[in-house]
Formats: sequence, structure tokens, C-alpha cells
Amino acid sequence: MQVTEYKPLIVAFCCNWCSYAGADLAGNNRLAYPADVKIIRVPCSCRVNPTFILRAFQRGADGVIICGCHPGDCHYTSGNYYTRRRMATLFSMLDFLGIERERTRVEWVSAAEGAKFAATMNEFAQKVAALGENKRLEDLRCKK
Amino acid sequence: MQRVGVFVCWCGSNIAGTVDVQAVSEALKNEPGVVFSANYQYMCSQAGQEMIKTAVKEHHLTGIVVCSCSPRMHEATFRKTAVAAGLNPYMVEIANIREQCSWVHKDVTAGTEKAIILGKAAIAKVNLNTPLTPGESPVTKRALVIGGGIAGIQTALDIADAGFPVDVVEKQPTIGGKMAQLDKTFPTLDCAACILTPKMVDVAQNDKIRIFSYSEVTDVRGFVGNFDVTIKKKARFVKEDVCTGCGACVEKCPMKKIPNEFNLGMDNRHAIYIPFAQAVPKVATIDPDACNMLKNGKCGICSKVCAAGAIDYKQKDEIIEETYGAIVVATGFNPISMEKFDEYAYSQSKDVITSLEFERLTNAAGPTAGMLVRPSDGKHPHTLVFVQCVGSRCESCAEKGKEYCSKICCMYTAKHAMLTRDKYPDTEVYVFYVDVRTPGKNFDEFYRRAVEEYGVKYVKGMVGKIVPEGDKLKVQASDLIANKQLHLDADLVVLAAAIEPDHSARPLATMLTASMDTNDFFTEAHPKLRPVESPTAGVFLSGTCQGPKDIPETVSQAGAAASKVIGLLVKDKLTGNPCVAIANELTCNGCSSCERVCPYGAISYLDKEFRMPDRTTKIRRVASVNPAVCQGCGACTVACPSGAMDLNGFMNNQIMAEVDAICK
Amino acid sequence: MQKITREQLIDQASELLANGTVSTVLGWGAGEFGYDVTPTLFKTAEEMQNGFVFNDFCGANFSKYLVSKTKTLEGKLLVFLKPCDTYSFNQLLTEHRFDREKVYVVGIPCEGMADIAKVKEISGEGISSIASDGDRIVVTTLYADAPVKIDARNVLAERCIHCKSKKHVAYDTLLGEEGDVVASARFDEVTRLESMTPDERFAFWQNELSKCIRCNACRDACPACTCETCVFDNPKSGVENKSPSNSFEEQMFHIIRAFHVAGRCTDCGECARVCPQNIPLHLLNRKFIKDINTFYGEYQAGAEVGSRSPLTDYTTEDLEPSEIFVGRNEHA
Amino acid sequence: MLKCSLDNVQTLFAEIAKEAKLYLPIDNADGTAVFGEWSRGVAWSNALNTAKSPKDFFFPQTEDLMRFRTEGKKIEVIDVRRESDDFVVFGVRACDVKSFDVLDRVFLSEPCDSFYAEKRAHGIIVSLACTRPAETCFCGIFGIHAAEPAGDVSAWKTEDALYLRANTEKGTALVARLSSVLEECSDDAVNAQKESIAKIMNKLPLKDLSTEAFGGGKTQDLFHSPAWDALSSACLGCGTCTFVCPTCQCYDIKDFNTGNGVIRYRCWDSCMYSEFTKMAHGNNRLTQKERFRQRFMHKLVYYPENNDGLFGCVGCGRCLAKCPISMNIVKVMKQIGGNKGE
Repeated sequence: MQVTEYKPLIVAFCCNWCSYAGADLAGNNRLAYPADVKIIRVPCSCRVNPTFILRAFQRGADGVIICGCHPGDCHYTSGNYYTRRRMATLFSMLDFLGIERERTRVEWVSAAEGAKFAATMNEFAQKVAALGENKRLEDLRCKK
Repeated sequence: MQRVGVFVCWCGSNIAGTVDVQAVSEALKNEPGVVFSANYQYMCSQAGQEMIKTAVKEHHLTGIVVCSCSPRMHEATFRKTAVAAGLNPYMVEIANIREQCSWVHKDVTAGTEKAIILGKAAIAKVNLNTPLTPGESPVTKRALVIGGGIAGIQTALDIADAGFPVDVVEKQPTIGGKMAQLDKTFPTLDCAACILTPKMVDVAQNDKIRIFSYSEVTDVRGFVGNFDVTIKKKARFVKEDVCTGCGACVEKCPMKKIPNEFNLGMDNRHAIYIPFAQAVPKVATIDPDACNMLKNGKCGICSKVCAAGAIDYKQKDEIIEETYGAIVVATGFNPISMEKFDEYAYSQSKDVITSLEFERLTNAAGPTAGMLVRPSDGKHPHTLVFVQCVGSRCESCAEKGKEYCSKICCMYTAKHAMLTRDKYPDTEVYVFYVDVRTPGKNFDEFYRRAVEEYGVKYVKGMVGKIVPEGDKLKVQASDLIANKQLHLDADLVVLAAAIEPDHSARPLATMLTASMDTNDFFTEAHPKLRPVESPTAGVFLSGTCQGPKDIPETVSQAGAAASKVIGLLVKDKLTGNPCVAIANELTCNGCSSCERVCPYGAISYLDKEFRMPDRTTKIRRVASVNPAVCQGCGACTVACPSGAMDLNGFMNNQIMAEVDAICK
Repeated sequence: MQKITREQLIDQASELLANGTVSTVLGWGAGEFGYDVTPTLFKTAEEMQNGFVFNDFCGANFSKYLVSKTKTLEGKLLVFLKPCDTYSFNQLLTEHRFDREKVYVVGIPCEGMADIAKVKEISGEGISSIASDGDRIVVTTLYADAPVKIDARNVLAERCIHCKSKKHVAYDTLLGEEGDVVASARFDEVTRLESMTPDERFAFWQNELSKCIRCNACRDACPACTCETCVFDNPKSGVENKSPSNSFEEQMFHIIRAFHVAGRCTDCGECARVCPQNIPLHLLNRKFIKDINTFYGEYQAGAEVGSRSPLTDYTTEDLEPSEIFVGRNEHA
Repeated sequence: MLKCSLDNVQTLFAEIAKEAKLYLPIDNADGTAVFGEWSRGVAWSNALNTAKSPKDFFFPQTEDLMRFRTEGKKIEVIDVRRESDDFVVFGVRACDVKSFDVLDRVFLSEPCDSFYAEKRAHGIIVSLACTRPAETCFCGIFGIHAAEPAGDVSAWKTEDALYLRANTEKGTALVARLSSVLEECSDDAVNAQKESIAKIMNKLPLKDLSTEAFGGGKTQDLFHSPAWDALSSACLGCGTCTFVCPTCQCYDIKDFNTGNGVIRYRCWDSCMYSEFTKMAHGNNRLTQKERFRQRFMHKLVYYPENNDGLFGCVGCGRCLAKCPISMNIVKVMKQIGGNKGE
């Protein structure tokens, strides 16, 4: 029997200065990652509101990843430090509610780390694919 | 509803190779708001841009979506195109279907599908775009330099050279800073005074530069281009413009046992004093804590002997308020206190001194007129021990010293050791070190000369304890290379004390809303790319307030800061980035959460009167963002629980629309 | 069970009303059945004599009322605050939500308040009178032949069982003795949930949150929820809704609400107290508090005015989101 | 009168459930009762009443009205109305049964609410007399008899048996198909229970609460009563009273963007909310006092004014038990009604 792997939908919020540029570099170097990963550009990872993450899950995303500059390298000096605290506590809360912790992730990707960007996306997509469809934070109204 | 035009770029085969561009433009044609959709080989080419302009005119487009390469590549290009077509530049959105699609996906079906989704997201966003206009603010063409050491001096001279007025605020009675106290400078051994004092005179004589010595900055308001600064000019009880600096008053002053700060207390000065011969401004200052006349109204000798009539016992602190376009921080450093380093017997023996004290001791203008003698008995020392890293690189003893390397100690100690051996060949000179760090032009050569030509004995190891015994200092140390304990009888011990930012730096940083690291060094806007700018717009960093550095580094940074200031002051108006935070006053609670996370101090609060729907009025505290200061990171938008804070260009509803389009 | 009496509170308030220090008193108004007390404004000592009550059911946290009442009342408002209420009081001051000068705080000691639902579990329905007798609550009902005597400690409200502090962190006058922060096992239930499997946790919360009727009582009673316009009422926010339309809406509402008060929530327990559906909402807030304490060091919102919430702060050495589960007592 | 031994009641439920979904009060883990669907093994709660009223079965908190599916610029309208199957709501107390009179007058009068009407047509209500009313019960003052509940079928539960009496055609049809588990019996046991209930009703603390000051025609004086300020002063503006109320009938119509279109749905709304019936001109009632007053004026004055004196409250006492600040219609009636009934 042919088993087709689940194709997850992944939303990646990337900060404009490091991670979005890292994603561009992955492109420049033709480093492949699944087309299921869709990037949304934000000025800084600290712009990512938990509401956006929940919204993505509501609308059918299976995984959400937030990428920002490495701690200490934030274009705005402190943005990613806030991101780090906000996402640590938010992810812990999602886990507390029984939502699979592998569906969310924060990764620091610099503008020079095209390879890391691609590798991260491949790995994340694989993990999310293994979890299958997001059922615990889905909104069936959006699937009709 | 927007009238959106979609332009899909082939980028030759870069995009078209993996993405069916025709299918993309066809699919996007049906999206809400889209009235025109086309594809072309090179959208960024002249012809491509013309195509956009024509479409804007023919189809009355209000928004543009370009599906092409990364916005980091051509967003600016297409924004200019929009402007040329009569649109607001912020009505353009880019769908990145090259770097983030065609180049990373090999399958045409998957690539095309993704390109369509990215296009839809961009359309969803542009449907919610509003024209944005950058704010403008005028620039006051005057700079303030805080600190009159070599960093401040160099910055002020460079800015003045470009024709802009500069004010230098120095808290001491004279400018000159630490460099004025130094004897010789490494690695060339030219005398510090010989190279510094002409610059001090240049400052004094430059008609673009005003010196506020014996003054402090007490308040800073405003923002880049328009800082309103309050300067307190402390009363020196001598009319600065009348005093000729003749020194007659100093000679006759009966209060002559006041420890002389300039010589680090190694000799005395009078109650009325001029710190050193080449002081700028060369005017006397009365120390109010020491002067009998000021303390109890008895004396008045200086007034009598002053031929110019410059003494004014009734002088009051003067408050100066001035507006500046830019502020340069050059507050410098101090050696750390040796109080906590009891093992080196600093407080027990006068013959244990710091390196800066050693500088004064060997300086021809110093307390001993340059004769190297023991402070305790005036005798010539034969065995000298230099201890490196006293309080520097103190990982385990952070409560005593500093975790960082003070950077300059290795070189000045080599200098001290070399000069001692040169002048007094009968001496034995030991240097105890952890590492010798000599990166810098001619630095390692210099150090090697000290060892090889001058016979300075470098010992890798730390001094454990120094005990004064008789007229000797018993030094217990370890030699890590020979792996043995050393016991030396020294006549003089010199401690290379770590350096730390001046204590005035932290309150100043608060006033400037400039950020600092945990060591109280000012943080630069970017450690590599913007090393002389503070993250707070319009505030620049010069010298050791930003981190330990030697004189050449300080001077080059001072010049760099000056050039940044000049770049700012030549502008008549500052055009801001319109993608800044905006506070909705109607939903703002005034809770201060946003202010707490703003790295730029761009948010302030005001009590505003609101007319309520029931016709009553209510005064509420609400946030207000200064668009000239905000850099648009968006940290505030998430900190705000009521959603009152939003970010132009990346509004909540725009990002959610993108999410929706992607997750459909 | 309370150590302080109604009369002491009336005396204190009467004095302050009489000497003009305050114009109005925010206290508890008597109800129909002894346990149904309503926050009430009193203007005179006489009004207090007639309608003021203080008993084991005076649980409501008055701090939030100060936001609106101080803006409309003339003169100073006297407010009675229990130790836990003073934390909310300070937190609101930190957030500039009212003018301290408009308030006169009388700190009152608290021995823990009773939960009427627990009383009824023992006494049964049909309460015709309820009174305190030392450490006991005496209930007469329509159906029991004799009055039912209940040890007040056995019917403590959940938040009082896990009382975190007997210390008043703000007051102008303190009645009774200065208390202390006390050790509590308030995180035990959070820990128990954490040690479940994700499936169990999910089932637990689905069961609880599915009861939500989106009445907003938790939000409207919460002293940290004082937004001029809540995002859930604001059509422009993108999350506005009036109904718990499905499990996602239920999760969304409670996750975002808990996140918005994270670092600001003092753990006063009003959310769980007022929930008509008995959802243990305080566990969500406590989870955030516990995480903040674990990740970033102990922090008690409202302990002092002006303190910086850990979520508006950072250190360069903070835990990475990928490290938050490391070392946790994990389910098998 | 028909009778079923309590030992046999699960069989009775099974019989009912053969042809219609059966909902009855069941105990929740937290000690409250809720209406839940019966299936084999589900125990019938002994609680006096459920946390939420059975209103949900006919007027659910959220109900889709229609859908629009969009694709690009195309819009398709989808009718989501469905024919309801028959269902039985069992164990509805007298107060809650009465609430359907209140709701019917709103939803079934012209223009008839077809969503509600469809469910009313297919829902069969089996009521249940109250043997142990709570102190918060005051149905009696509105002329409701706890011992004589209406509904399609009335029921009484004694120590050992359940007694049933059909009142309507739907009720008759239901008991007819349950004949295998029901037996004819005399009214004696039920009459005895009614007597004992009457005695208890006479002891209830709120039994003498007067409705005299309320009803149609009293509008002006009550509206301008100075007591509203103090009564509404502590109101949090939450929707608890509204959402536990069996007679509240206000709803909002909202659109939900699914990403592929729009779901137009209605959901309960509360006149206590500041956003209630917000329109282009702003809000109708600007202060919490006005909103608070509206809720009680509506139940006690406006509704009876328009509905032959029928009050918009059935005295179920849920709001008394659930209000976070213990403000409620009883306190309002006593204050506004001139403290009568003390």
C-alpha cells in the first residue's frame, strides 16, 4: 500500500533583518525546503502577536515557526529578547492545554544562515508532518 | 475597496523556470480587489516599470502587487515606480516568489501553487494598505558633546571644522580628561601633553565651540534634531571672562593642604586653584568646601590680590537651556576603586599605587617633577612589581572587579616598565600577567622591546598577596610557567586597575533614553555596522563610554561620531520612516506596558480630555508615539493588552489578512 | 470566622466620614440570604448601620471598582481591602489606572472566605438563614430539622485554601495586625496537570472550556482586565466575538485573556470565583505565574507599585523557548 | 395518570430514545447539572435544576443562519436551514416550562422565527414537579405552580415512581408509544406530593415578593426611580444573568470570515453589554445604569405591557445564584417596588 506523507501547512514569521534575509540566502543558494512553508515578513520577531499564531492554527496551519535574529543581534537591540520570553510562556501554555508542543517553534536565523534556514524548515516540516493534521486548535468553520 | 494591479515577474527563467507565471497572473486576476493582472519578463527593467505606470493610469490602480524577487532586492525600486505613477510608495506589496519560491522548490506544480498563495497574501495585505507619509522634523544645527576628554575634544573639533556650532560640557574645571594626566603614550612614547594641549587650545580658540567647564547636563528632552538640554554651570566663584589665569590668587591662598585631584591626591593644592598649567579654560576655581571665605566669610585674600577683579564670592550656579540637533556622549572612564583588593595592600602602603598614579609620578609636571620615588619615603625604588589585570577579566570576582578586559593595561604597563628601565637601569622590573594582549599597530613590537631590549621580567602568573614589612613590600606570586611560588621584596608595586565607565554615565543614559549594557557602557545601535551610534536616534558615542579603548581608537571613533553628527546636521529636515507605531487613543489604557518595552523611548503619555458618548468628559492617560524616534520594531504592539498600539505598514489586520490568505 | 467585626468596620468608616477624610465608602451590602452580599457605596454612617454587612461571604475584590468610581465620585473613596485585594490595588496603580489620592484604603485582615457552593453541598439547598459562630458557619434550611453546623475551614473558597499572603501591601489604615506572605500549595494543581499526558491535558481542558458560555464574567470581574475596550469586544481586533462558537473560540478567548494578564495577574482568583460554569480559570493564570517564576525568577505582580512585569523585561541569558520543557517532570 | 417505577426508569428512557433524541439533566463532574443526551448508562440527575436552562435546545447560543462561499470574486449563497428531527427534553422544571411561553410570544409571533419554530415543532417537553425548591426560587409570585408543571407531558417523581400525564397532542403521542413501560394509576400519590410541595412553597423566603408595582402601564415612574443608580452601581456589565436566564431572547447577528467565505450566524447577546445593539450612530444605552435598567424594565414592565401582563421572568433563581456581585431581579423588585414583600 502506498502511504502518502501528510503535507502540513506551515506559517513562518520571519524578521525582516535577519531571518527573512536568511530565507533569501537559502534561495540564493538554491537550498530546497518544502513548499508547504509560507513566509510572512515582519519587521522584528517581537511584532508577532500570539493572536497571529492562534489565527494561523485556526485557519488551518499545522505548524507555526517564528524566526528572528540571534539574541544580541536584534536590529532593534531588544526585540527578540521580548520574543523569547513571550513565546516561551505562550508555548508552555499551549502545551498546558494539551496542544502538541512540536507544532510551535522559535528559531534564531541570521542573514548569513541560509543553510540553517533551509535545514530548520526541513526539520520542522518533517516533525509537523509526523504529527499529522492540526486537530486540537482547528476551527471547523474554516474547513467547510 | 482597493483597485489592485498584479504584476508577475518571470525574472528571465529564474522564476518562470519553476513557476508557471501565466497561471499565477491568471489565478490572481480573480482575487477580490484585483482589476489588472499581467506578467512580464523583467518587471524591474525600464520596460517593466513602464508597464506598471501605464497600468496604474489606465486602470486607475490604487494598489500594486509585484510578484518577483525579494523585497529586500527591489521593494525600493517598485516604490519609486509607484511614486512616478502618482501613487503613494507604501501602496506597493511584494510577493517574494523567487528567493522564497522558485529558487527553493523544484516542482512546477508546487511552486506555482505556492506563488499563487504568496500573491494572494500580498493582495490581501495591499487591500488594507493606506498611503503613508513620513513625518518631517526640523534639525537644530548645533551639537552637544558631553565630556571634554580627548574623545569629546576630537569630536567637537571635527564637527566645528564642518562649520557647525558645538558646545562641550565638562564637569571638571578644565577639559583634557584622563589624557591630560598621562605622561607618555604607547607605542610611540610621545608625550601626552605635547599632543593633547595644542588640541585643547584649538578648542578654546575655535569660534564655533563653546566650552561649558565645571558644568553638568541635568535634563534632556526632545528627540533627534531637537533635543532640549538643560546644563548646570556650577559656580566657580571666579568670573571666567575676567580671570586672566595669572595665578596670583593661588599663590596667596592660605588654604593649601587640599588633596590635589589632578595628581590623584599625591600632593596638595590650594582652595583656589587651576588644575594644571595648560588648563582650558585657564581660569581659577574656588573649591567651596575648602575656602574659608565661602565657608565662614573670613579671608577674602584672593579677591584682594586679583588685579583683574575676577573673584565673585556671590556667584550662583547658572542654568543654561539650549537646543541641539545631535548629542555626542564622551563621558570616558575611571580606574575602578582598589578598596576591595585588600590582598594587594593598596590601602596599607603608600608604595602600592595604581598605574594612573604611576603616570603622575613619572610625569615631569607631576608631584615629584618626574622623579620616580617611593611615595612613602621619597627614596629611589630598586625593585618594581607591576600587577596586571587587577579587577579586569574577573570572572569569579564580579562583585570586586569587572568581567571584561580593560584592553589598555597590557600596553601601558609595558610602557611603564620600559620607561622605568630606560631611565633607571639599576632597577629590577617584574610584570605579573595572565596574558599579554598586544593586538594593534606596532604593539607587539613594543612589548617585545620591553622584554628583549629593556630586560623587563615578565612572569606569567598572578600575585597572591602583598604584605608591607619594614620598608619592603613582600610579594607572594606564582610563576605558572616555572610552576613555582615566587617571593619578592619590592620597593614599589603598581596595580593595573581595571577601567569602568564614569559614574555620570548611567544617570545620563536615563536622561537620553539611551541603552547601556550591564557594565554601564553605552550600547551601540549595531555592534558592527553602527558602532558610534546609540540606538536612540540623534545620540552618538565617542570614546570609552562605549567600551575600553586606547587613544588612537578613541580618536578614530571620535572622528566617526563627528562625521555621523555632521551627516545629521547638514540636513534641514529629517524624514522619518513612516512605518512607525501608532496609538489609538480611544482604546489606550495608559498602562505604560508599551513604554516599558520601547527600546527607543519613543512613547510618552499625556492626560487627555475625552468627550464620552454620554456627553460627560473624562480625563484619561494615553500613549503617544513620537514618529521621529520610533524605529518601527513593533514590540509595543504585543505588549499592549487592549490592542491600541499598531504598526504602520505591518498592521494587525494586514498580518492577519496574510495569515488568512496563506492558510486558506 | 472573620476576626474583625462588622461594627469595627462601621466605626472606622464612620469616623473617616465624620471628619471629612472620605466622602463615600465602598463596602458590602446585605442581601436576601446572608451569603449574597453586593458591593455597595455608602454615603453616611446611618446607611452603613442599615445596610452594611461583613461576614464570611465578602469575597469580592473591590480594587477594580476604583478605576471607574474614582473618576465619578466627589471626594475620597474609602475602600476596604483584604490582603489579596491590595496586590490588585498596587498593580492597578502601577498601570496608572486610577489616582491614589482619591482613595483611602482600610486594610482588613482576612481569615479566608467561604464558598457558598461548598456550604450547600453540606447543608443542602433551601437555606433560610446563615450565620457565623466562631469558627463555624450555622445554616438553617427548609429541609433539615436542625441547624447544620459547618467548620468554616471545610468550606473555604479555592483561592483561600491556597492563600498566598496575609500581608497588606498597601493601606492607609490597617485594622488588625500586619500579616505575612504565607507558603501555599497553589501550584500543586498546575503541577498535577503538567504531569499528565498531552492527551489527558487536552481532554481536561476541552471538558472545562466547553462549559464556557462566554458571559465575560471572568474578564469583567478581573482587576487586570481594565481595558477601555477589550479586544474581544472590538470588531477591529480580528478576534471579537460574543459566543463560544466552538472549541477554537473557547481556547482563543481563554488563552489570549490569560496571555494579556500574564505578568500582571496577581492571582486574586476572581475569575474562578465568578465563573457561573465553575471552570477553574485561575489555573491558566497560575500556569503563567508558575512559568514566569520558574523561567525568570520569582515575581509577584502588585507586590510593589512600579515593578516591571517579567514579560516587559528580559535578560540576555533568558531561557530559550526550546528549553522550556527540559527537566520537567514528564508524563511517561 | 401513568406510572413507571423508578427501578424501571432507564427502560423508559430507552423507549423514548428509540424514536427521538432524549435530553435530560445529568450531573457534571463539578457538581452542577446540565442537560445532556441520554444513552445507555447515563444517570438522571437529582439536582433541583440545571445550570443553564433548556432554552438552548430551541434557541441555541450560536446558530448559523446562512453561508456565503466565495472563490475569487464569485459568491455563492448557501441555505443552511435543516429540518429538525423529533427530540425530547425531559425533566424541565415548571419555571423553565413557563419560559417557553415567554419565548414563543417573541419568536412565534409574526414575523415568525423559522429557526425557533422548527425546533419548537419537533421538541417535546416533559416537565417535572419540584419537591425541594431552593431559597432562590420565586416562580410562585409569577403564578407558576412548582407542583403543577406544564409541558407536553407533566411528570412527578416520588421516592419510588415517576408519574406522567400528557397535556398536549405531542405529549399524548409520546406516552402512547411508551405504553410498555407505563401503567395506569390513581392520582393519589401525585396529589399527596402536591400538598407537601404547597407547604414548602409557603415557607420559601421570597414567596411574598410582590409584583404589584410592576406590569404594564407602570413605565414612567419606575423608569425614573432614583434607586437605579445604587442598584446598578456595582454591576460589572457581564452577561452571566442574561446567559443563564431562561427567558432572555436577545441575539446579535454576526458574520464570520472563514477564509473561503462567510458564515452568517446569530448568537446570544446581552443588554448588559456596552456593545449591545451598537449601530452606526453609536450605542443606544450609554451607561451601565441605563443598560442595567433596561434588563429589569424589560422583564418587569415592557414585556408584560406588550404581552397581556405576562412577566418576562419565571423566578427560576439562576441569576440570583450566578451573579458575580449578587445583584439580581429580586433586589431590584424590592428596591424599585418600594420595599414591599419584606
